[in-house]
Amino acid sequence: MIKILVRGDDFDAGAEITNLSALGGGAVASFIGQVRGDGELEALELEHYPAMTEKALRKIAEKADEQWALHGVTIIHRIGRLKVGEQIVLACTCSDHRQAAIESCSFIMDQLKTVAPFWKKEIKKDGSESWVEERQSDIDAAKSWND
Amino acid sequence: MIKILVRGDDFDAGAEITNLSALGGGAVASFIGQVRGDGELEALELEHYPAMTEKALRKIAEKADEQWALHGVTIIHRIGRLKVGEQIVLACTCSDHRQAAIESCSFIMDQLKTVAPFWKKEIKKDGSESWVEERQSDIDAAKSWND
Amino acid sequence: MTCQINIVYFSWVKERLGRDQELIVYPAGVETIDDLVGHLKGTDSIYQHVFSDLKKLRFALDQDFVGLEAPLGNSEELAIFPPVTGG
Amino acid sequence: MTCQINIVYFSWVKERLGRDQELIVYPAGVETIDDLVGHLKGTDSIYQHVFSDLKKLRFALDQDFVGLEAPLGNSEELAIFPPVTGG
Repeated sequence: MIKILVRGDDFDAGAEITNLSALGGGAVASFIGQVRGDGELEALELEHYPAMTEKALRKIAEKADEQWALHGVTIIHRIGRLKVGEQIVLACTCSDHRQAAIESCSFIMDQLKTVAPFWKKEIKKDGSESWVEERQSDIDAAKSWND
Repeated sequence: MIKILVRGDDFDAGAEITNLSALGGGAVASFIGQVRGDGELEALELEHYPAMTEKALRKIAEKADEQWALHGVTIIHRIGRLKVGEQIVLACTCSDHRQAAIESCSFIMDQLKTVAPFWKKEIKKDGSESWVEERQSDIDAAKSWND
Repeated sequence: MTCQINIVYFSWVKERLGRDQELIVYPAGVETIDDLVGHLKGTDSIYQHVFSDLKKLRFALDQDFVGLEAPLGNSEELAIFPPVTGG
Repeated sequence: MTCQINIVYFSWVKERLGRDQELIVYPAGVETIDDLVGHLKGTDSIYQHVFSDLKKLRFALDQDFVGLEAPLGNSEELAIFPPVTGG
């Protein structure tokens, strides 16, 4: 069971995790990403490529499902303007085994950072704006799954 | 913020994760373990060492907190008779960074399998009972964190 | 023979070009993304400016990531954007 | 001089011994867990049976995991149990 959601509205991470855990696989791992404040940051503006986003997320979910034999995958990613503290993303996987659940969840997050068409712009409290640049550590993390 | 709960009653994993994510660190990882059915299994009986359990879980949480600089850790472990599909355990960590959150959550689960005083007895549908034996893969996983 | 393709832009590529998409008609001989980008750079200095460092750009053809050398074939949509930063 | 310690048992150790705890008085010369287990084995064949393979047992002194060689010292509680299987 693959569930993909791309939307501006907030989501209930607890309810989504509970729903997936109701599949009863035995092991449910999840990751929630939020807009982390650094004192200067006011909000993030999340742009995406509408025609491609869901397709790309589904591909990531299917790859995880294939590699770890999952019972279910939920990926939710928000777009638009998100203030400090707001939720950006949820990845949740359900499997028979804890390592499969945790690894596949980690894999999905690493893939989201490198092959899902989202772009983050930082909006500072002083009004200045700048596009977030890709980080070498994210590229390395995503590549590590091919080893 | 470390929260440790050891109890017979079920818990609301979604609400616990939501509570921890309200700390707003930016990255929240969680793992839920359930009683996985194999067709033969009726329930698990979870025994523990009451005088030691909370102390052992707190030690695991503190070690994770120290190693990954977490904003918060929640560990909930149930005891008593748990039927197939019921929740056994929740580990949830909140950090500034996704790898720290996911790794520390994985670390806690590996430690729970090897240094927390719980013992599982399987109760089969045919009425037979047997204590679960430790698995080499769990020992290896727990040891891998020392490398 | 001429061909055409819709190009969509995102993030700072969109901002610097001042448009989010455009239909581009290109001549025979333009076979790959690399060829098309080269063609565009010959038509307007703004492309020379925005596409000056191709290592900073990523491409998708009909919503699949591809490299610069990918043939345009019968693709309907080319997307040009900086490395993604979601998650 | 004699000393005493409360021993608690869990899982199949408890079931096979038929008790979940007992106060054990032990003689001088018993310094470590290993010594105490050896002493018990000399007092009743049930201990010989249940403690026959020490590699299958784990120990905690005053609620901390320790090895067989750990000195009893002034500890109040020794726990003897099989490897844990929680999580």
